[in-house]
Amino acid sequence: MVYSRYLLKRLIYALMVLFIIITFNFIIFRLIPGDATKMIIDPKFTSEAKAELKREFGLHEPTHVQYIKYVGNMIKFDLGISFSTGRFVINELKERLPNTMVLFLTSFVLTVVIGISIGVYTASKQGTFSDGFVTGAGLFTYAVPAFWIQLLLLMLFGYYIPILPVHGTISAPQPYGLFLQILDRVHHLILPAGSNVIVGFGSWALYTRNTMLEALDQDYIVTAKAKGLKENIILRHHALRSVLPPIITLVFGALPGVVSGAVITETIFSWHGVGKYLTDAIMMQDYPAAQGAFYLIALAVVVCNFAADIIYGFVDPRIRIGEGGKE
Amino acid sequence: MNKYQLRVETGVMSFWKRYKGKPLGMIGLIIVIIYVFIAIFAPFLTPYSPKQILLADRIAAPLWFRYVIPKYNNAPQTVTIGFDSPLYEIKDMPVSHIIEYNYSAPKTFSLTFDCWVNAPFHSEAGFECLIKTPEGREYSLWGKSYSSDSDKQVVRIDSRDLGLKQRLGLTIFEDPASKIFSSRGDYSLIFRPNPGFGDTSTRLYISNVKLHIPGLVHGILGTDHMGSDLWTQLVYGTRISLVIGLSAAVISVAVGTAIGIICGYLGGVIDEFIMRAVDVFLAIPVLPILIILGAILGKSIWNIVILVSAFAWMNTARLVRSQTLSLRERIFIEAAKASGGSDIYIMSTHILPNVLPLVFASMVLLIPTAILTEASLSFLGFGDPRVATWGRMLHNARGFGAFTTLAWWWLVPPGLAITFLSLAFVFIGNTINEIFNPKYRERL
Amino acid sequence: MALLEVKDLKVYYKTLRGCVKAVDSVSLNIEKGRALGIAGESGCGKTSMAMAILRLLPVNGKVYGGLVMLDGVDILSMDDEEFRESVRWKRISMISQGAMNALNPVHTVGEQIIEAILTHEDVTRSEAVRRGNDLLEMVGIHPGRSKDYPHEFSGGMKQRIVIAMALSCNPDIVIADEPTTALDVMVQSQILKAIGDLRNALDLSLMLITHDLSIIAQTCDDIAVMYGGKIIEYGSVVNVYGNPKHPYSIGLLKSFPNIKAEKAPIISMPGSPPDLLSPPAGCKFHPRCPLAKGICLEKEPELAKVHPDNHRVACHNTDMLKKGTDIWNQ
Amino acid sequence: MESIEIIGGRGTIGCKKVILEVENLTKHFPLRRGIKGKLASNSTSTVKAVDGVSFSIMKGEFFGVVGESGCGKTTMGRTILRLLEPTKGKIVFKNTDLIALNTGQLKKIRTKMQIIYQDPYESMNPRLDVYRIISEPLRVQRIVKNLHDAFPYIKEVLEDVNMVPPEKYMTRYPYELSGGERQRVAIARALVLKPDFIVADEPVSMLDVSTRGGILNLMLKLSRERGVAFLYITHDLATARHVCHRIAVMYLGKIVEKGPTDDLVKHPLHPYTKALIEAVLVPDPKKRGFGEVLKGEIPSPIYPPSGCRLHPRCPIARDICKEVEPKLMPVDNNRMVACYFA
Amino acid sequence: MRSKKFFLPIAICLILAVTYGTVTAGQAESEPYGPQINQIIMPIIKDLDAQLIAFMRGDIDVYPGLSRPSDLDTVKKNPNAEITMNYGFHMFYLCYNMRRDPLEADVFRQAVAHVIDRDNIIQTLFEGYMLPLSAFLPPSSSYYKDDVPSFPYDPEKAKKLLDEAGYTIDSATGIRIDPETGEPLRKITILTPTYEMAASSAELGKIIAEACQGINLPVEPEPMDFPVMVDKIDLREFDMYVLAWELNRLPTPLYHFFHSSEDFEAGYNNPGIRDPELDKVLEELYYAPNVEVAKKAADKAQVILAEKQPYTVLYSRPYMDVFRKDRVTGYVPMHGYGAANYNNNWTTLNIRPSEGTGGTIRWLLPEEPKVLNPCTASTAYEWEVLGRLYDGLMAVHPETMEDIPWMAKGWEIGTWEPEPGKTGTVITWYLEEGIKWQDTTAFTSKDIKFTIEYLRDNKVPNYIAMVEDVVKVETPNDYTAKVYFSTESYWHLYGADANFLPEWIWKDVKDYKTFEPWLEAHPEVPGLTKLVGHGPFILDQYKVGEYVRLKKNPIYWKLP
Repeated sequence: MVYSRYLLKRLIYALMVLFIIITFNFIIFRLIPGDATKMIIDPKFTSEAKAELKREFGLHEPTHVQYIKYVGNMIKFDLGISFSTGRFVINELKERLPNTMVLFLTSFVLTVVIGISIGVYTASKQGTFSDGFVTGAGLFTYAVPAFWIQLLLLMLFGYYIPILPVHGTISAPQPYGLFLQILDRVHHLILPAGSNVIVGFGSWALYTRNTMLEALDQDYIVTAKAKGLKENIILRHHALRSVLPPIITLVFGALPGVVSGAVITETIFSWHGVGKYLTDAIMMQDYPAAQGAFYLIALAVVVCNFAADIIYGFVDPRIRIGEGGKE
Repeated sequence: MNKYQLRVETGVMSFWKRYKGKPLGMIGLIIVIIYVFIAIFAPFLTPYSPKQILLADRIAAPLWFRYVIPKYNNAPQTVTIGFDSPLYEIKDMPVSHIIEYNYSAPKTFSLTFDCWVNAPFHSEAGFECLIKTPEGREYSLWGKSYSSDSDKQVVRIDSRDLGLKQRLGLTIFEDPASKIFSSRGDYSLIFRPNPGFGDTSTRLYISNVKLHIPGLVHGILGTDHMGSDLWTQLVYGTRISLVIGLSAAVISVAVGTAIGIICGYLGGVIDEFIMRAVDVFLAIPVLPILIILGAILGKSIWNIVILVSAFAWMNTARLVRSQTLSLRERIFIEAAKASGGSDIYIMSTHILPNVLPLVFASMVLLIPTAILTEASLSFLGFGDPRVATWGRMLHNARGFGAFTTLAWWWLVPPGLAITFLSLAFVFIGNTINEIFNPKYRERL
Repeated sequence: MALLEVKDLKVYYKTLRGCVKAVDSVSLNIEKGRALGIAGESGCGKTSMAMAILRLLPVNGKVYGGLVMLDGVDILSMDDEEFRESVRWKRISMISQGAMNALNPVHTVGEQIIEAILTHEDVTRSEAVRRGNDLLEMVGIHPGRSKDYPHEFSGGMKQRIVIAMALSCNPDIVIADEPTTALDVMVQSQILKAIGDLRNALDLSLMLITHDLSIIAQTCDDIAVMYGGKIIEYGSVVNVYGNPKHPYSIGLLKSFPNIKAEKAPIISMPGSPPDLLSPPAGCKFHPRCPLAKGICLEKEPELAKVHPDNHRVACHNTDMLKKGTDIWNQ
Repeated sequence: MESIEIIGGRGTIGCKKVILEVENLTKHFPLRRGIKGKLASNSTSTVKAVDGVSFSIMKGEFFGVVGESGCGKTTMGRTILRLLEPTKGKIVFKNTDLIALNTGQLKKIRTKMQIIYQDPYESMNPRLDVYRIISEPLRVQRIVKNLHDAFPYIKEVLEDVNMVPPEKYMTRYPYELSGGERQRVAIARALVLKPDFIVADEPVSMLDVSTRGGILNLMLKLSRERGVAFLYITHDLATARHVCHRIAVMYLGKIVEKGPTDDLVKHPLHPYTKALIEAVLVPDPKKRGFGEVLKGEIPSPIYPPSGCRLHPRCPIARDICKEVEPKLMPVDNNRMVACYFA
Repeated sequence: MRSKKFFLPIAICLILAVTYGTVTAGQAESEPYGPQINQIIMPIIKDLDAQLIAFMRGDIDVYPGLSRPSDLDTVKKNPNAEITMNYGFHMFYLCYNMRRDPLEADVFRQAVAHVIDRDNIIQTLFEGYMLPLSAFLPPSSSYYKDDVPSFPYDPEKAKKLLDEAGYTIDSATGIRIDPETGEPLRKITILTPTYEMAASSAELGKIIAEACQGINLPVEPEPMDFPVMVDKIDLREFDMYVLAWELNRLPTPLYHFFHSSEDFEAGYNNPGIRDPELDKVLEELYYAPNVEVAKKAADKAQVILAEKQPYTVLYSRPYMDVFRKDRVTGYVPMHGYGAANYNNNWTTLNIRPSEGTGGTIRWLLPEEPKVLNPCTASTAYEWEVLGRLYDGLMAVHPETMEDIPWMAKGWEIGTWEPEPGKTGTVITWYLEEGIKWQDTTAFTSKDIKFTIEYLRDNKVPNYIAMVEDVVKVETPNDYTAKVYFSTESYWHLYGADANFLPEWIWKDVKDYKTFEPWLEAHPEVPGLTKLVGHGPFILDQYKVGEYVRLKKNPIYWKLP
């Protein structure tokens, strides 16, 4: 089947990217001037202790052996041991991943859904106000530093009008009862996720509106209109449906950028997630930790991109059936 | 309307003619010119240097708050009073000086003077330094006895000094400055010899008397946590942002264009390879990788420029490549080939000029991206620590108490500066796109 | 009464550079079961007219006057919703220019036919599917392929599908706008033949818009030749082809080599079609017309009857044109 | 090569000079399949755009190649000019084997052979004015040193294509010209190097009907007056018949029939030619009726049918057609056809 | 008394603060019975602003280690805030690389010492809340000697010193001339952390450099990333640097910092001082058989050091711990550790709600504890949690700073002959009876033996320096443990008081480094993890990144 061949191709490609990222990860952390283990070597360690430590981190072997082992470890998700805590990086990441996922998914899904909805809506209601609104929102996303807006919102709702929590994912201690716990989480999510939505939805709205308007110029839309289809069916069934593939590509293409945003968001709102872990690790020069976090982030992006390819295939019959539209 | 009837004019003049008609483009241009002006004339726009500290109290509010916000109506500006005469010779009468203080209470003050005595051996020469409030309360700030001649001594009295607090009978968390300067009016600074200052030959000399009261309001934008002028930082930050934005955009667009044209035109394995590389680069989350590389390669401005460019060329390359691909299929390219034009001739004469408008627009649109990236890095604390940038201002604001002091005036200006500059470039870029590439609509 | 009557239709476009009078007082009739060909070069306003009838003009285009009567009802003044429900596709359907683009690439062709039926008729889905399949079969496409996507069909087949779609609600009139432009001669023949057959079978009225006089000659009963937003000659194909009265029609006919006749020189008319932003005064054809005289530069000629059989021509020089005069001899 | 064109039965049609001789010209495009595909490439997945085509063109002759889109005629035109590299075959132009030429030599010989494109809007760089467009070949070929020196050439050639006064047009940009004018500029550009041979690839199909005649007539005039040979590529048999001396009909990368125009049009031998002629509509309501056209559409050139490529559509096909490909065989002195039953 | 890693460069444990006794807190309640509360919730808030706002909003009751003096202004606005300030074992210093020219000259270092205006620095950078220092041990230490030779701020004196030593000013460059080479002095740099890492240290470096420039010394600050800086210090690639030590109440660091045997790459003797006289005094200190000898040696050492100035000691940072006095009471200010440090058992046991008993206290944890494994935990934040789960054999008196009996009701320090002719120390512990691990297993001398041998045999880095001299541990009965050291030193007393590990859990642990006891459920007792201590609190819940919840140990041996 064409689709499966397409998928196989994208899978091979995804693996290739992953492999490159692993290699890259390996290389850059060997570029560090000096000895990477310096940070954990306490001066009172004896030279045997130091050698032991190097052995522990596999740094005593020749580079190519290290590399092969490294690739193997990455595949096995053996991300090594953190310099600063001595714990397995993967365990530390596991503790943080759910938080990141919650924040990331909530804000991303909300951003995209709200953005696209507004885009579709304004495309159907062409006029000065909707034009201005969407263009303004798009410019806002593009030109305003997201972290600044987040700081302002934090200051406003955390400090001036302290109605929202300024840090963390849950209250300490967590309330009892599932419902209250969910409510508590939502309360903590409002600022970080909400601010992400505020700064992010505009570009989606603008892009959706633009592509929708372009799609509405297409002959098949004219045909659909001539067919006497209802306005909103044309909008959703024909226009939106046909601009979905590029939007989906874009949605997933935006992931790396969103991940970057997540790093900042987590820092600003002291969100106990992978992004914050990464920045902390780099600050502390905890290389295995930084490497692991980066690997996880890159892996997430690669996986999401692959997911995008799968979904893309579903929404664009040209891919699913053949005549590869993406080549 | 036939797509071919699209008027494509060449020449700077005709471009300018059409550009002039676009209000947003002109607004953008004017804003950029203002920024450039600020960047160039930074030293003339502010009397301070961005690294100068203790210009006022920490996190002082802008001066104009005095006229706008009632709370700051009487907030003190930095007051430094040096006394007229360089040297006082005091025999047995106190010397006093009137200080007019018409502000609300400051947080701190300091007083410095040099003093020395000429006193016979075993005398009990001594004096104290005090401040008398308009109400007549006296606060003794310093006192010392001499039993013989002394060398010149620099005395520095600071309201934050724990010893002073003790001397004034305050707890360590109480604040002498606000206690002493709690009312408005004429204060007196008194140097009072001990009763029985000694015999007639005893002389107390005091010079270089300087009272310094750091202001709670200062300058156009107030001060940061180190008492450094925020307006100055903002002005000098303009330089860095423009330099980073422009150079990163130019580098990455140049690289992207070259790669795009070569890939698009030559195609084949090189194209395949580079485009895969582009895909890989695009799949890498930029900020984390910049943080990592920045931490490894060092945090200089130029490293940041290079790193930002290293992760910003891909979109241009893709864009130019796809444009080149379609140009390559355009018949006029083949026509040039049919006339005997070489590849290099065609790339440089036919393809490059045709992608330039696109490239130019995307370069302008890349500038804000570069500025924002640098700001993000600096904000996270991964910027060049030696230069004042807007991102760093925000970093400091966040790290050093803008929130808890609710110092919004510290937080708002750098963000606005970034926003306006980015917007200006977006306006310009969009206008260029509108003129040159009306068909081309990128997601902003 | 004519099935479709267009009276003094004016369609103007507002552009940045000014107002384009794309259709300027055009009147025509289509009787039940007859086919009218609209001929003209690009930019003569023929497509705008069709779009105006279907009320599908782009945002910047607007009808500035005139009537479009369908069975005596003015469909231009109809409420949008009513027009959509009762006229579009149900009464007037369309075969649009470039069939490749008339089909939405993300839906199956069957779906696209069915949705038209379901919108306008109160039938069950399975009934609609059945009818869709019938239609496909009618245009020569195996019904089993209704689940395929447009890109899986060749150009000719897509055009057939578009035709099937146009017929899905049993319309009274089909407007076919350059239905074969992008197709090869062989396929063009096939498609035109199919249209012709269907028209006979279903007693359809057809408005066929094309620049190719051969197509009209082969498929239509009447012809209206448009130039610069106006009809300059109107009549039955036999009359017009046999005895063209307008210099432009004559030239146009002579620009088409006839492979099945003796070799005749191909003529070319000097100049190019008018820029409708600033059309020439008087007769719009006068700058290119070999017969142009004073009055042509000033007064726009009326579309006047020159033959009892409703053959009309808009030219000041009709009388100068005797049959066989070779005005385009170069 | 001062030769006499020998056709089919080795008879002569005259003592004209052969300017171009194409022999067994083949152009296959590999399918784009990415790096991996290239590594594992097998020969079957190629687009056989041109598959063994032979003909020759005389000095001053108007040679037509007719076929539906996808038959390979455009590719052939470009391959002859070596704008595309032929897969195999021989192209002899004015005694020179084009295939053997290196880049420099090729560049030189390009002065003698030019091309006119279908789309006058596309064939000119929109950022250049007429003067620059026409002067480009002169500059590329170093016939003139700078733009200024090109003036007399351009003036002359614009006059040649009836764009008078030339000065009025020189400073215009393509978008300021009408379709017909643009095509004239394109012809001027082709002519400025005074070539002996021009490939005209559907030069009028994009033009308004009313201006087509002018362009065709202009080309005819040039070929008559200057002895420029034209390879006229078209899908429109009607115009081909009007201008060409001889016509070759192509189907799926092969020439199926070849012969003097009138002969071929009046008495087509190959079923495909017949159908093609039948399919041409005539602008005459009195002669109505669509002739017997072939069923279906042209198959994909990636997987052409076995045997005679027409057999799945051919009304007279028999078993042999499915298996053995008919050769292009001479029928009489001037005509050749590739059909067993012609 | 648990002395963990015995001293940490300050930035590794980040900005933990500890204390001194000018106290305003509620009166010391030395009744050592507790705990008085049911649970401690420790919200983990890393962001300084968020910490402050959490306190101001009332989300936390105990706010230990206010780290920005500027936040005091805000805290003072809260009428319910009670601030305690205690100077601790913190010591900020400027270090000279005495291996390098011209820093090897005593007069050079003394001149630099003279230009540093400590008071000014403290006031401008620290709002006046630091303690200017000139001695080599922090003032909270009972070994602190304040009357050492000092080099007060006096630039004129500095100039004079240099002039006299031949460092004349080069007229062309305005830089002083090295008397040995006759050339102007080379550029000398002060390494500092970056502004991001420690703004005040960076600023301090700048101020010192400017002061040096004022006496024509070509000194410049060089801010750099902390790890790079540590690297350079380890490799001795520096001229000067500023950094802080977080010490403890023992004087032994003097030996490590300044004994010539510690002058190797990455050794603790960063200035590279090699002074035979000093070495001798330090050895006396390090191997002192008793407190008296130690005290004398420490005094001598501090005098010598003050003269030699391998460091210029600048100031000591106080611990400002803030409590909500309307919510909690019973906290005990303490020398050296402040009122809220985990080392302060008295607060841990006595702190209670203002009204009634029991209840919950919310206690800020300013960093992630990350590793709750007593063998590998290294940061103070980890010990903020762990310290409350474990208990010591000895305790420190909150006022006198003396060792007092705790889980050990008494001890003896004796000597033995590990081999003929050598003297070693023997510490004999006499344990209280009836102490139980939190899982109700009895705490016996076996646990002591196991722990000490476990730490020694596994070379656990955090403890190895303390236990490497242990030859054997004898347990004559369940409540007596004799620890034999191969060397003689009074300080072994502290070495033998480690954090004891329950033998039955730890004996099966293969790799102590990867063991995560707080994540594994206790096999027998529900609600308990394998992190079993004998301290007043039990680890109840650790929500990574959010909070730690400790609950009262119902079988704590000191329950009221």
